[in-house]
Order: sequence, then structure tokens, then C-alpha cells
Amino acid sequence: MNSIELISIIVFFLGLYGLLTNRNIVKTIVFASMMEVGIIMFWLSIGFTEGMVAPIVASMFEVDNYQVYISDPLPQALMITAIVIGISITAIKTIMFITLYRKFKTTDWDIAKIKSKEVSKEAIQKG
Amino acid sequence: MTTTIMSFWLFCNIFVLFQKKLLSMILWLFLSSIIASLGFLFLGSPDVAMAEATASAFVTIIFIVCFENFFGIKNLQNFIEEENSKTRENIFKKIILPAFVVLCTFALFMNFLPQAPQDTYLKNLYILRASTDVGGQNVVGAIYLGYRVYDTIFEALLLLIAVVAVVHLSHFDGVYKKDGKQSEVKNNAISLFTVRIVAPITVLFGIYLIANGAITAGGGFQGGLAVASFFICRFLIFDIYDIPIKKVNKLEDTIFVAVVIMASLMVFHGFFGEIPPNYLPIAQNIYLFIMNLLIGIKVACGFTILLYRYVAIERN
Amino acid sequence: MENLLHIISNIFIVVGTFFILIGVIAIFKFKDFFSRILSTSKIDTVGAITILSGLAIRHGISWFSAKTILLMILILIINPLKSHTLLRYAVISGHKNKKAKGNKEVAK
Amino acid sequence: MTNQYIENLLFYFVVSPVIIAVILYLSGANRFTRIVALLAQSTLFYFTLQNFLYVSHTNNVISSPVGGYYGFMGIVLVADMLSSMFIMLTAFIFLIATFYSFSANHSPLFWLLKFLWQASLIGIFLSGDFFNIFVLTEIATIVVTVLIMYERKNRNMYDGMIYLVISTIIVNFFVFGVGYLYRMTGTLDISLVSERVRYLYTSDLILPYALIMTFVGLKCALMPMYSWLPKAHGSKGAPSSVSAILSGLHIKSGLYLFLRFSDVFQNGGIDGSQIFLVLGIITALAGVIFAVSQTDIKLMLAYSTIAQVGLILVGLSIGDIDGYNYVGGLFHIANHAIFKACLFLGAGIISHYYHTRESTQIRGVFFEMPAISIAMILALLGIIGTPLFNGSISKYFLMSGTGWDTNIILNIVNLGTIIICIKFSAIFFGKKPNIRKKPLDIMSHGVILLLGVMCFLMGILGIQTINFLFGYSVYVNIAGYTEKAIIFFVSLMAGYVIYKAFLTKEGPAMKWIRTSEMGFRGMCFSMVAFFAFILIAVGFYN
Repeated sequence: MNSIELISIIVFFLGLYGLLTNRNIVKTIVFASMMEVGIIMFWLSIGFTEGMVAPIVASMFEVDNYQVYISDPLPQALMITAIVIGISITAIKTIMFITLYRKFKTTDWDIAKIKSKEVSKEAIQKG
Repeated sequence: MTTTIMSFWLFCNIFVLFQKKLLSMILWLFLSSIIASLGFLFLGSPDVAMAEATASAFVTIIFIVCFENFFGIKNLQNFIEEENSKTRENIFKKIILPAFVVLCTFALFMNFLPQAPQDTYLKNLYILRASTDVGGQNVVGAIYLGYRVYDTIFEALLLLIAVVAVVHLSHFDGVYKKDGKQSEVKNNAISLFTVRIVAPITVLFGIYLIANGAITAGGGFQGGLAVASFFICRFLIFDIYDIPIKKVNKLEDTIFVAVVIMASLMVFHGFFGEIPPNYLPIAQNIYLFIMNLLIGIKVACGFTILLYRYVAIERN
Repeated sequence: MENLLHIISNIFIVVGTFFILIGVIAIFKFKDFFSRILSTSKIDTVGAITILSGLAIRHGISWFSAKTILLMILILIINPLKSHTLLRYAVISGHKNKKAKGNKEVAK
Repeated sequence: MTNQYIENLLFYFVVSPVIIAVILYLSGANRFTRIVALLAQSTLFYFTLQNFLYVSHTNNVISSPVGGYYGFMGIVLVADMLSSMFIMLTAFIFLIATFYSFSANHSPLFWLLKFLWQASLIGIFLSGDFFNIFVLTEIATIVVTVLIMYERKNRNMYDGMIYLVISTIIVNFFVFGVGYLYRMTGTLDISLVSERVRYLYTSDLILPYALIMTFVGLKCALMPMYSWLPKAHGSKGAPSSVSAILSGLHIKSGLYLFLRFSDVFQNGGIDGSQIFLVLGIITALAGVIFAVSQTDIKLMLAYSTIAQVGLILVGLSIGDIDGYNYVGGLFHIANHAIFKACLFLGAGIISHYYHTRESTQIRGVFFEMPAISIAMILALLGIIGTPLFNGSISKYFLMSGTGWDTNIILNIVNLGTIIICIKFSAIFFGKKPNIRKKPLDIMSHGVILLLGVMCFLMGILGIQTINFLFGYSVYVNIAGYTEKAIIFFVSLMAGYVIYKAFLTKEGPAMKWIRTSEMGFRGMCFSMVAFFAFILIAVGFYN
């Protein structure tokens, strides 16, 4: 239970708090990507000791006790995947928000809900 | 040392929470992820630090380019929010109830934190056997190109779908307009001159990352992101949109098929098994280099198209 | 010879941090945006370069100092560009000084 | 087939649809894309059938480490009895969907997304690695979001946005849980984790269990976190074959993950079956109530999916692991895929032909399209559980050996489904509309008829199909079955009476239930509340 892990849990819950309080769609996207960075920090803080070295063969020889002072390569490989997933999901959310804004002219979740119901009612009459 | 940096990162995230204006919130988010990528260096992972730095830069560019017309108006959102929540007593529903719920869940979370010690079963195996099994000095590169290449195929696939989704979900249908909207601020000579010097350096840095992804920190994704930043300079600063987007899209798909075929041929039929042992390290290095190169080009094409859609077509 | 290099590099680093200290003071001393930008950009560039050269001297002729020199060249190119673009877009987006705003109230 | 050949085949189940998809997308829109897609889909179904037969005959689990790295260093694809059955079901349902949308010439994007969706679902069913499941679920989420928003004219951006944002937030919980599991057991492979979890204290496993089960809860649309499902399954912009696959198959990946993860935590000493029994019952009841109040036919089917999934969860978590209830739950998964796909495809054709989805405005479908309505009536009889149909077999096993209280609740849920089906079947009768007759499209009508007939066949040959699909030899005692039949007919009469008495005209209560819908913040609250509920339930009572 090192301090980095505690801080990443706090950031995760900060993002969650942000999701619950604001009604702005754009801010939801910002808080969702904040949660993702919190999780990436949590994964990399597994087994952390001060003065860790990257798992590259060249730098491994300088460290005497390779058990402790070499960082875990697996979470790093996974977190590169998580970061790329984070970017593409944020990109898709932004595009969907822009199309939503062009149609409903609002950035508020609840107003978008009301407007989307009106659109579906019109579709029924017209359809 | 790292805990001080991480606590500074925590404060930036707290500030993200309490911002009224949208632009300041986005900039605080960018600052917090830059500090996080600095923190990753102290946690001993240069690869993730590079990926996180370029990722947060791209996300911020996307946010600012797309939400431009929300910054200017005197916080339009708050106006809408006030209009709905006129009454004061609704402050309970808006702030106190969520705070109470999140605090309770946080307390529950901390109560059940697992105390089991860390088990380093896979970590030891990887550090000992990575450079012989897959070759290359960078164990992280060996993992995501050798042991878990099945994951990397799907991650490259995910980027391909993200481009397709962005094109399909946007308001404008798939028309690739040649010249997007010129940015209303004419770019003057000074920024054009300096970017002409800096941009080639970033491309060189990107190609360097792709080339020896297997030897030092770096690799396909980080290098691709760095190369893509050159094309983004062309859109944002030079306002030139002469890149043939349809061809780039086709290039990206063909390269993805090449990546999948390459991976399935080399690793899954035990191709490394048939190579005589003294030629094995050379074959492994060639394989890692080609995979890094393909993924790098694919990531660069993918993000160029993404940014083109935002800057040229979605902005107005 | 070894500790001579160390002494010189320590001097450089102390001078650099002193420059950055002045920059921080400048931020709080000047009230409006434009003078802040002017002071901080100049002092940041100078401070960073002195600290980096101090580090380069400490490591003598080695790959590390070559990288620091490349870094110094990049900072020399990018820092002026950064402050220039900030200033230019501030003017274009119509950011006025605090004093000017004061006159407007009077005019009203 | 030698074992070595089969071992590599597993990898190609997932990668070949990806390569086919990208090649079809690259080759652009020409006449051959449909034919190539159909051929590729049928060969894939053939190979999944071969794999299933191989696994069920030799009865051994194929585990092929991708890349030949033994010692769980790489990713291991595992094909045991359950996952090969799911892969065969996936390939079959996608084959049905390809036949169905064969005549409507879709753009290459449609084929790209359909094959990628199939690849990610087969990947989830095969993968034996926690983080790999995360990547594949993300791919499936993005593909489903684009497919829901497929038709540009009448797509509703709000539904797609809600689905994407909610699914990506809940996946963060899952990655958190996997992080803790990796830290404690040192590995990511499911089989190795379930071995190493035995040596840990149960109190350490409570937090990862709660985090992972919240993700699984949302994927199975359990009670508080259900409101993304009607938006996704009943969305306007989705072609009908997409909502058929969504309802028939996509929800099953959540149930499959529930089975896999509850096995892992069972070894660690956490038995959550009590919690999920209660949650299943609540979901079934609420799904039924919401479905009864709907008027849109696709939304009616979407909410009834929630009810059926709740029923399946009840079946899976009542008895012991290989008891009759477990088999009933598994068989109900397969049945539900068949009759829900048939109903959704039929509803798609009806709403396309009548240009409206309001059940009140659609009348006289039986005279207009006799073939489809016969198939849909067979499917409706299947859902209700009329004797000699597949629904009755799976419901019989689901309810066998349960206490009298759960029996009553399950019968009430069954009564609710009967009322829904009666309300749904109102569209078949009534006067014949004066709409010009559309040309009969052999492909799609034939496929729906095939599904309807399958509902009936799987009912008669119920015990043989269970033996073939799951390998359990079960026995139906006639006395219990006839008793169930009597209860069924009584509840059928009661359902008809209740429908005639209360539900023909829509009362204010019904209207409020129909229109009440959770906003975005409500869904986030329900996620956090669900997570806290599981933490308390497992933490303090275990």
C-alpha cells in the first residue's frame, strides 16, 4: 500500500465525483479521461520502490538487486494499450458530442434527454 | 521525491474539478497529465511516459479545436445550468448528495484494501527470458511485440475502428473536402519560420523512436504519435490541407492487414523455431524492427486522419 | 581536476536557480499580463540554459552533455516562439491591460 | 484432426474475421462483397462446428498459448465445452444475420463492422486473459456504438452517446479490479489466477470481486444499471439485424464473463450466488413491468430481454454448479438467443413495412405477411414456455428443486412475460391494412421461418439438444412436467384476463413507467450504488 497507489485511488474517485456532479457533457469527457490517467498511475505503482530503473537490458546491469530495483515491464506494456484506447475513445466521444450539439444545441445531459424524446415523438408522427 | 511529484499531480487534478470555465479545466487537465507523464519516469517506465505525454497533447488539441465556440461566450453552460436549477435548495441534490455517496464508497474502498504482498511471478520470468525468447533489449517492447502480440493486433485494430467511427459519426458525411476552413488568425512569419526548424526535428525524433524501439525505450506507438505531430503542425500552423486523406486511409488499412499477417506468420507458426540458432537473434531483430515500423506508420496515418477530421471539417 | 569541474558546475547551477527565482518574483510584482510575459520568458530561457550548461560541465565530454547541448539549442529556438505566440494571440483575442479597463469604466 | 492443427486453429477463429473484414472494406462497394461475406461466414460457421464437435467428442479442453510461449507468459486461448458452444452460437447467429441482410445492399462499412464485431465476440469467448477481455470489450463497444448510429437519417445521437460513455466508465472499474488481481497473484491468465487465488485470504479478494462484478453487472444490464439497454437495442438508427444480434448475443458475453469470473472467485472463497440470485429476481420483475408498459415493439422486446437475462441469472446462481438449475440457465441462454433473434428480425421487417414501430398502429400482420407471423408466433410461444417448446424445457429445469418462494416469484415473472407476448401479438390480428403488398424477399423471410421452426424443434428434442450442446445428461419426469403445463395454462388464462381488464387503454401509471427514464447522472449513481451494495453484501456477510 504505497503512497502512489493511494494518490491514484483518490484521483479515480475525484473523477467519479466530477461525473456525478456536473451536467455538462464536455466536462464528463474531461473527467472520464482523468479517471483513466488515475488507473494508469495505479497500474504502474504496483511494486514501486524509490529509485526504480526502466526494464531495459542496458540499465539493468547497473542495479545490484534486480528483484527490487527494476520496474515491472508487464504493466507498462499494458498501459501503452490503455493510453491508446483512452485517446481513441475520447476522440469518438468528442465527435459524438459535436454532432449532438449541432442537432440539439445544448451541452447539458438532461436537456439533451428531453430534446431527444421530442425528436423521437416527431419521428413517430412523421413516420 | 516521487511522492512530492505525485502530490503535485493530485493538486492539479483537484483544481481540474473546481474550474468554472471550460478552457481552464482543459488546460489544468493537460498540466496534470504532463506531470503524470513526468511521474511515470520516476516510476521507471519511460515508454508510458512518452505515450502519455503525446496522448495528452493530442487530446488537448482535439478538445481546444472542437470546443472552441464554447470558450468565448461568457460560460454559456453556467447560464444554461442556472436557468434549470434556479432554486437554492437544489444545492443539496447537486453537491452534497454526490459528495456523500462518493465519500462513502471511498471509505468502503479503503476499508477493503487488499493487504496481500505483491507477487512477482511474471515479472521475474519476463526480465530473465525476454531478450532470449523475443530478442531486443527493451523488455517492454519484447512483451507487446512478442509475448502479447495478440493484444497489439487488437489495439491496432482499435485505432482503425476509431478512424472509421469518427468519419461515420460526424455530422458531415464522408466527403473529404480538399481545403478545410482557413483559421481566421493569419499565421505570421515568425511562427512559420521557427516551426519549419522544429518540425523536422520532431519527425527525426519519431523515426528514431520507431527505429530502435526494441533497443531503447520507445516503439511503434510512441514513434507513430511523434511523427503524426509533424502532420498536425501542417494543419494547425501552416493551414495547408493538401494531404490526400482517402489514400492515407487506404494505406492505414493495408498496413494493418500487413501487421496481422506478419504477426500471425512469424510468431504463431513458430517461425522462430525453424531458424538455425545462430541466425535467430538477427531474425528476431528484423521482425521487431519491421513490426515497429508498420505500427509506427499506421499510428501516424491514423492520427493524421483523426486530426484532419477535427481541424479541417469539424471546426466550423 | 574532478572537483574543479564540480565547483564550476555548482556555480552555474546556483546562478541559474537565482535567475529563475527572479522570474518568480517578477510574476508577483507586475500586475498585468503583458509585462509578466516579457519578464518570465526572458528569465526562463536564461535560467534553463545556465542550469543545463552547469550539468553539461559536470559530466564533461560524454553522451549526456551532448544531449544537454541539443536540449539547450531546442530551448533557444522554442522559448521565444512560445512567448511570441502567447502574446500575439492575446492581442488578437482582444485582451486589454488592467489599466486600460480602468479608463473604460471612467468613460462609461 | 491432430491436436497441433486444432491448437493453431483457435487463433484463426479470431483473426480470420478481422482480415476478411478489412479486405471487404478495402475492396469497396461492388457486387461481390455480399457473396464473399456469405461464403466467409458459412466457412467460419463450419469450422466452429468442427471445433465444437472435436471438443465435445474428445471432451478435453484445448488451450493454445498464442505464439507458443508456454508457462503462461503470453496469452492463452482456451476452448472448453462452454466457450466452443458460445462460439458456435455466435457464428450461427451472425450467419442468420448475413442471410437476413443479404438482399439489402449495405455499404462495405456495414460488413467491416459486422465481421469485427464477430471477431471481438469470438475473442471474448476464447480469451483466457483478463486484460485481453478488456481490449476486446472496448472494441465491441465502439463497433456497437457505430452500428447503433448506422443510418444517418433517423439516428438519435443521445442514445449512442449514453451507451459509449457508460460502457467506457464501467470498464475503468474492471481494469482497476484486474490491477489488484495482478498485484496479488502476479499473473493475468484466468486459469492461473484461479489457481493462485486459493492461497490468498478471502478478505483480500473482496475489493477485486466487487470491482469486476460491477462491470459484469452492467454488461448483463442488472437492475440499477439497465437503462443503457433499451437505448442500444431499440435505437432508431440501428438496422434490424444489428439489434437482433445485440439482444440475442451481445448480452450473452456479459453472462459468459459472469460464469468465468464467478468460477475464479469461487476458488478464492467468495460465493456471490446469493447476491446475484436476489439481483436476478429484481431484474426479472422490473424488466417485466417496464416491458408491459411499452408501446414501441422494439422497446418491448428490449425490456423483455432484461427480464429473460434476470431469469437466466437466477437459474445460474440457485443450485450447485452442475445442478438442474445451472443446466436450465445455460439452455435458456441458447433458447433466448434463438427466439429473440427471430422476434427482432421479424419486428424489423414489420416496422420497415408499416413505417412505424407503435404496436397500437400496427394491425393485421397475419394477413399481410403470413410466413413471418407464423414464425414469430412460434417464437412467442417459445418465450412463454408453452409445453413442447424450448422455453418450457429450460424453464422446467430452471425452476426444478427451488423453494416455494422463488417458485412463486418465477411464476409471476412468467405471467408477466405472458402478458407482454399477448400485448405484442395484438399486432397480428385485427383488420387488414390497405398497404400495397411488398415483393416477398425469400432470404430474410426464410431465415425468420427457420428460427421459428428451430424454437419448436429444440422444444421437442429438448433433452437431446442439452446433451449435444452442454454434455449434461438430464431427465424430465413426466409428473413434474405436466404439473408445470397446468400452471402454464392457468397463468395463460390469467394473463389474458389481466391484459383485457387493465392494459388495453394506457393508464397514467403505465404512462409514467413508460416515459420515466434515468438521466446520465442517475446511471452514474446507480453504478456507484451497485458497487457499494456488492462491497457491503460480500464484505460484511461473508
